[in-house]
Amino acid sequence: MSGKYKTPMLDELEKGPWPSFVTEIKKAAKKSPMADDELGQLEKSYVTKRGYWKHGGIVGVLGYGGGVIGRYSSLPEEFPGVAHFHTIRINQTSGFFYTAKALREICDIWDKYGSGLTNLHGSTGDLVLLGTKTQNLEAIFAEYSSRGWDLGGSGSAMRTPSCCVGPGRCEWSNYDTLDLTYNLTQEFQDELHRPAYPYKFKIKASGCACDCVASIARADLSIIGTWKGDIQIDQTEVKKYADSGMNIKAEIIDMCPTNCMAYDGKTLRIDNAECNRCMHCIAKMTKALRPGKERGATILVGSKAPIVVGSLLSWVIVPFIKVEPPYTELKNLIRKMIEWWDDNAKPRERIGELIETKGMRPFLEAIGVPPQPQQVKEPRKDPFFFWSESDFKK
Amino acid sequence: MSGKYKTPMLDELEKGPWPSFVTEIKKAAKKSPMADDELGQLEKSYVTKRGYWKHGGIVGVLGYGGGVIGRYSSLPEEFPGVAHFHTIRINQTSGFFYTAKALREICDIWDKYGSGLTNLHGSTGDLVLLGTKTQNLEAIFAEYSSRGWDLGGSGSAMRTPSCCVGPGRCEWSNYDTLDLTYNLTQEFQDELHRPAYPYKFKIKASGCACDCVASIARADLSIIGTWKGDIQIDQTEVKKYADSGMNIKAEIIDMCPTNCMAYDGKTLRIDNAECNRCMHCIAKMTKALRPGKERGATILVGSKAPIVVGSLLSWVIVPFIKVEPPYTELKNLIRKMIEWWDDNAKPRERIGELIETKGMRPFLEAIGVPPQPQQVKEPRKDPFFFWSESDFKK
Amino acid sequence: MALPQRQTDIGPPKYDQFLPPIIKKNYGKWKYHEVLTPGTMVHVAESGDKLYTVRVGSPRLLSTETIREICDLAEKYCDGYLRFTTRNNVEFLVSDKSKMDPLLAELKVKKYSVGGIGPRVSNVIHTQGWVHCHSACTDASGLVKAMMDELYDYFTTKELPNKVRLAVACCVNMCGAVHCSDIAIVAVHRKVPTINDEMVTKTCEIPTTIASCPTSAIRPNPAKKSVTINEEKCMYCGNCFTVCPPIDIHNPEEDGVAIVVGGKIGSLRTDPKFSKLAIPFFYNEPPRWPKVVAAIKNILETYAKHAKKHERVGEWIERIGWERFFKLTGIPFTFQHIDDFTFARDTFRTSAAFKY
Amino acid sequence: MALPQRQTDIGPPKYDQFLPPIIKKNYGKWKYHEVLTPGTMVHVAESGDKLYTVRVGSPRLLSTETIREICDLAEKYCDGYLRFTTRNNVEFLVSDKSKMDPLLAELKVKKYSVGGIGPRVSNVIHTQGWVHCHSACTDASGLVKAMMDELYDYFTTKELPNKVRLAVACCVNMCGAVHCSDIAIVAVHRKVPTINDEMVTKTCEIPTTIASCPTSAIRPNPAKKSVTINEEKCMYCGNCFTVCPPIDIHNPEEDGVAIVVGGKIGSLRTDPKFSKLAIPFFYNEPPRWPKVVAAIKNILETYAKHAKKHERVGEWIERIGWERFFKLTGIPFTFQHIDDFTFARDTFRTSAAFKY
Ligand code: SRM
Ligand code: SRM
Ligand code: SRM
Ligand code: SRM
Ligand code: SF4
Ligand code: SF4
Ligand code: SF4
Ligand code: SF4
Ligand code: SF4
Ligand code: SF4
Ligand code: SF4
Ligand code: SF4
Repeated sequence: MSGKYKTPMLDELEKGPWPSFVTEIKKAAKKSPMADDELGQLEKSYVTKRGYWKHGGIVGVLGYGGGVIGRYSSLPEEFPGVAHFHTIRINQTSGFFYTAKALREICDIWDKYGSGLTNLHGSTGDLVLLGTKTQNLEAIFAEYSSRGWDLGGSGSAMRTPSCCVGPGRCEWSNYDTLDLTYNLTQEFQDELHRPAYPYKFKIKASGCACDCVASIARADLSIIGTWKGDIQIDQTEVKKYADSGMNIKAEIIDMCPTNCMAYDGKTLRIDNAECNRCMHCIAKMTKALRPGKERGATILVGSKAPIVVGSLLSWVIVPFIKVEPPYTELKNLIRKMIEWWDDNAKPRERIGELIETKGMRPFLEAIGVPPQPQQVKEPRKDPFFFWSESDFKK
Repeated sequence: MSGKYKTPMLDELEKGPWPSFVTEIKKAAKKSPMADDELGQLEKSYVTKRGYWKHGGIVGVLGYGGGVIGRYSSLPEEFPGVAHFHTIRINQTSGFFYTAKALREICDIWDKYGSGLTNLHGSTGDLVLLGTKTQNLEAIFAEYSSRGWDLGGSGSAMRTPSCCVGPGRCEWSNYDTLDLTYNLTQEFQDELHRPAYPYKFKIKASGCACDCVASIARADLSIIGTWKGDIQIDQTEVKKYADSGMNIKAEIIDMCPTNCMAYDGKTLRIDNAECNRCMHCIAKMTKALRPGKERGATILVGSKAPIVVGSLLSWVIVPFIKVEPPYTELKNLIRKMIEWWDDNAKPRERIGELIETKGMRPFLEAIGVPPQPQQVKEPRKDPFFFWSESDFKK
Repeated sequence: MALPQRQTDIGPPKYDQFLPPIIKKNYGKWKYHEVLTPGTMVHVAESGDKLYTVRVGSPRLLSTETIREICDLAEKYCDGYLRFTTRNNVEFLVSDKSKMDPLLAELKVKKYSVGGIGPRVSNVIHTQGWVHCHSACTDASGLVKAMMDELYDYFTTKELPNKVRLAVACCVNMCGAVHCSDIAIVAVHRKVPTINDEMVTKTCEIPTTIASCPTSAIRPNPAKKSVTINEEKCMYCGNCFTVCPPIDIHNPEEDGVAIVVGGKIGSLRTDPKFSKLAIPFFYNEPPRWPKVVAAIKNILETYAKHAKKHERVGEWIERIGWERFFKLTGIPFTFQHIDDFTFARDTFRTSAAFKY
Repeated sequence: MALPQRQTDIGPPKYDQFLPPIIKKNYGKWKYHEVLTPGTMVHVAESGDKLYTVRVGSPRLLSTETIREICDLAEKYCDGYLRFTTRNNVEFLVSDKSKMDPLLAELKVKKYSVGGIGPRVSNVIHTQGWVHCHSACTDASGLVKAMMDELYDYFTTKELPNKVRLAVACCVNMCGAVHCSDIAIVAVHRKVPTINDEMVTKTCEIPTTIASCPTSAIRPNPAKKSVTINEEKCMYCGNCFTVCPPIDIHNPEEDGVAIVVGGKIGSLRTDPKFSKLAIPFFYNEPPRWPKVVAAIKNILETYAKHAKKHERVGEWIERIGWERFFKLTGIPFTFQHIDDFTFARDTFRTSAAFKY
């Protein structure tokens, strides 16, 4: 069943210490002719330096509009096992926590219907099952959903929200990233499964400014934990860092972006009013420093990849918001954002692009957030600005 | 002759210690009914909060296309003295040096034909004569030109080049700003007087990075002096600064943008390879530090006011060029720049705007300057870049 | 009276004939300078020669009578040699040290404003305003006079962390260097232009007029052989007015001025910077614009109080952050502050780190 | 065999059922952590409880067989609890300290790559490439494997000034976070797409296709009921291909990869940054892209040699200046480095201060 192909090119990629994806495909190929043909086609790509996949057609499961990426080989005669080779996106768990039992179950079903190849995980966060045939889709869905697993998003829809490990294992999480992400995923089930938006909409949640889920770079809505109030200092631990050889001046004081720290060799002081909560000092002196006590998050909007007028990073919209169950305020805010976007965007226009086109003001007005200096790096440079009738009434 | 108008509003502006332009107009009004009507019309503007000038018509002197700004009152019956109120732009001297004799001569002629009001100087640099009638223009030109004074630029033409005081009185001038400016003004006489460009073109020359003529912000071509080689240090003078109470660490070392300076309380050291020649240390310790010995200039292109897509600052094109009489290399370079602009620009498109539209590459190729990292703050962020056939040949 | 024979394309007289002998001798050979008082400095040449400069404030708009007065002084104390600065001040070039005190004494008697050298306010760059320009929506000279009266001590005596460059632009054409000034005023419109259709038909080229609008707010109005303006899109730049005067952008009731801050020109320490919007609007209140003047003084003094030595206004603001600038000055932040034009993308904050 | 009853809109299983008891107990109550070795760390709770983590590199593309192997290990040492990281590594969550050494020993025997924690290289974010995507113009997995073999020590042992985040994007859609990575590869086209007119007519919506082009390079070709592309304007973004596949952007001979550097995500010390172009092009050289790998190693090691402790790649470059980056790395500067698109205006240098 396996080993149909000689793969001298790919074999080169089994050498060396880093785990080899080629070995993985070969492992799967032992059981699955689909995986074996994937191997063969990939070897051909390595020789000719081009891919052999056709544009995805629309395939899916009944009642859903997304969650499956249709994929067909352009060489179906040569590689019949990948004539269809669709991927299934399954919602990962919040924080990518699993038990061996759960993962085994996932594998069992997948071996039954698919290539035996997976991505743990996809870039958006989904658990990606790589390569199956159209006729298997309904069965796969029935098997997974009956065991509590649902499909992720694709197309012009809400995409699977994703988060950092947060309170599960991190001392800096300013809100419950796992719970919020679970809640939002549940909240937007319909929008996730039935594409009805102008384009994709992604949510990512990080517990602090380290942003371990890269939300600021690749989520239409980035939720980044932060605090109010003074950074908590344990001076004894500060001393221990100094004793253990840390150059507190060079590594901490001089690297503080706001220059709001001072250290006289004994006591570390922070002018908290000037701190911008960048996390540097806390991250590098984790035993000595902890975030302030009033916890919440900053809401940022708009990041995306460069197609087609350059990448965007997310923009600060709400400097500080409390993030506590049942997350009503945040959910309402998100719904208002999406509504405005949905009402105004052209097809394939992300929310960040729309804000750029329309201007920040209509967006802020639509979602009921006032203008604040925290939303900008600096005020405008040119003297060309709009006035509304409402600005004249006073 | 004067005092036709009551000017209660403007009279308010004769109070206070700063010299009053109202007093100046009144002084002129004593001799000139034109100036008096200017005063009357201006008082009216102060009452009604609007100007009363019409769009300039085209007026000028024979054989020239510029140098005079036509100006007509929109209330010629009410203020007949300013029915015509054109300004004459006269080329200032390099560095704005004058003798009393020369200035008196200028005044005498102006009293004869104009309002007796001037601007010393216009924002581009010209000596501006404020307010005369169409029928006087030829006479004015004959009088001035016969005494060695020529008109400045206006319209879509080369504008009067301007420069800082430079070697005339400044210890930091890296080339002869006065002589270069004089030379360039002579070189471009035809282009200055007969508008044939797509739009205005301004040249400003500063002797160092202090940029005392603001060239980087308001000249299509900014010539800013700089050097190669080590900053010259006089350690005795360094010590004197320290002794006289200068906090060398706070004021100099810590403010050096490249962090390339060190001071141990005795000796000041500069890692010249890392110095970006910003001028801070030299400017603040003028007795102790002097520019390096190989002198020249950086050529920057493109600055302008915000109309209509935002202001531009000039961009580095040639990081270092020698600037020595007869300035052949520089003149050729400028001619090539203007030629490319002239060939490619739409009407009312400044050279900076054209570079933005066409991209930096065609401009650099046209003027024969290679790409260099000094031309950018940072390389491009997006992955969308052009390739020419010539890039493939290798 | 016969006119003299005109000459063409002769350019300006060569500068060297206006240089005092001490400059000719030490041309390009200056060694250092020292600021002696806020209005005087000395430049010392390698030869040891010393050139004294006395700087005097000027309204820029000068009558020939005043120029002659200045010439008298120059002849009396400087062998007739003087110059103007790039910010329109007058500089007496004194070669003979013994003439300094008498010159200063006479300047004092004649109420000249001596100052502007070193870390302080110098003259205000400004342009025509209602005095001469059809485009003006405020008066530049009046604003300057009102400001400088109020900030007078910062010209003549008081020291600041560094130079503070002030400017006034009487319309968004910005003929001064407002766009890169420490603190500056720019006059702005706030209402869509009104259109005199008949005159548009007669005097304007319709396609050029339409093309002049940066936001594509202008559309043809074929019925009237004129144009119409989409109110939603117009941001009152006045470019249409420049190319087609019957599209009148002026509105005396709603025109006024904005204040911008934080620009700089020199490359010292930090790169040259554009000025950014601090206060989007004040009504024109001639003759002395008291609210504008008070606002500028507030910004200047907040800077003076908080900046480090040698920090320019923009450097200070960038160090503390714009959010802190608004807090310290008490200036409210409005929708107008948020860019929605060319630079919008770069000005939105893309970081979780900011001050409250 | 009858299928079980499908359910819809249930979302993912709730996370709490996958959390080990120690996490449930100390949820949100972690006090600090310590990195023990490059692949292990301990998180200490306020209660004093300790959770040990062992991180293992993964190719991300995993067979079910390997997943089952990992599950075996998790059951043996972690009561079955494990997680994946946002960079696709596997993390064994060990509650019982005594199980650490045996786990590490077995991982060693089984040739797992333990590492990636702390200031070093972690897993490379990448996406499908030739393995699965129609849009790919390189293979992501192969590049990652070749890179990580070469940089292996930086994952398992060697320390760097700070974390170095690597990524590979197999086309400009950039499904990873390439645009904000310390060092990343992005696959690029360099030739104008070829048009299969017949198929365009059949399968594409012409107006959408024309509108898809960001540079307006696409014009209608009414004769053929298709479109044409203006070669001068096309910058090979492939967006037309995405909306209309018969416009084929692929060109195996001239496709390849670029290297971008200096991006970051976190707000620590400096704002998040986009990556910028370091090397505009390498030909695809499967299976191991030796030139690309060497170039990345050069950049990484130049950084390691020159950066200060805690400085990210982008922070180091901004401190020394891009002109110095090009000098230190020996990378030639080309026309491609100069932006001529969206951000051009912001990237041109507007200062007289720069290094030679
Ligand atoms: C599977 C996945 C890559 C992976 O290997 O992990 C992926 C795969 C594709 N992406 Fe993506 N994107 C994936 C995460 C991303 C991300 C990262 C993220 O979500 O955090 C981005 C950047 C962030 C963003 O959204 O901008 C991303 C930006 C794009 C874009 C550019 C969108 C844009 O507005 O700039 C496209 C092009 C498009 O939508 O037409 C795209 C399109 C695609 C398509 C559907 C190809 C296409 O042109 O239609 C790819 C299908 C590949 C295949 O055959 O399997 N993919 N895509 C990721 C989704 C897995 C998952 O659900 O977990
Ligand atoms: C007289 C002067 C102001 C002054 O009081 O000093 C002036 C006055 C006018 N400028 Fe200016 N500009 C003057 C220096 C400038 C400068 C500063 C400079 O040259 O260093 C600038 C900014 C730099 C630049 O060139 O961008 C400047 C940018 C403009 C603009 C905007 C051009 C642009 O591309 O953004 C206009 C609008 C236009 O050209 O249509 C403009 C237009 C005008 C017009 C001709 C009005 C118009 O719309 O046609 C003004 C005539 C005023 C009058 O009635 O006397 N003026 N103008 C300055 C020339 C005097 C001289 O020759 O020395
Ligand atoms: C006379 C003048 C040149 C001229 O050709 O007319 C001049 C003359 C000097 N400048 Fe200047 N600058 C003159 C306009 C400028 C301008 C242009 C402008 O304001 O439009 C600038 C750029 C301002 C900016 O960056 O926004 C300028 C930025 C400087 C600086 C940089 C200050 C800084 O630290 O940012 C220095 C160095 C210093 O002050 O330490 C400087 C230093 C000097 C020195 C000390 C140079 C010297 O050794 O002779 C001169 C006397 C300083 C003084 O006035 O405090 N000069 N200087 C100009 C006087 C204008 C006035 O009447 O006030
Ligand atoms: C496990 C993981 C979160 C997750 O939910 O999976 C995680 C976990 C931790 N991160 Fe992270 N980060 C994780 C992805 C990220 C990302 C996202 C990414 O790389 O795509 C970032 C943003 C990177 C960037 O800025 O470009 C990230 C930027 C940080 C930083 C900031 C580093 C800096 O100084 O710039 C810290 C603080 C530090 O290292 O001192 C940090 C610190 C930490 C700590 C120490 C937090 C804690 O106390 O538990 C965790 C272990 C550190 C380590 O691995 O060295 N984590 N961390 C992710 C591990 C990925 C991996 O397998 O390597
Ligand atoms: S983003 Fe912050 S809270 Fe989340 S895992 Fe990273 S360091 Fe911890
Ligand atoms: S969090 Fe950042 S800004 Fe605040 S004190 Fe620490 S290093 Fe400074
Ligand atoms: S620009 Fe430099 S050389 Fe010219 S006057 Fe100013 S400080 Fe002197
Ligand atoms: S000129 Fe500027 S960069 Fe150079 S040593 Fe002096 S302060 Fe530093
Ligand atoms: S800024 Fe405007 S109003 Fe003032 S002189 Fe220039 S064009 Fe005229
Ligand atoms: S004022 Fe400016 S934005 Fe408004 S219509 Fe005229 S050109 Fe357009
Ligand atoms: S980056 Fe491009 S080639 Fe790679 S998975 Fe995404 S869309 Fe496909
Ligand atoms: S590749 Fe991009 S730039 Fe070229 S024609 Fe297609 S859409 Fe336009």
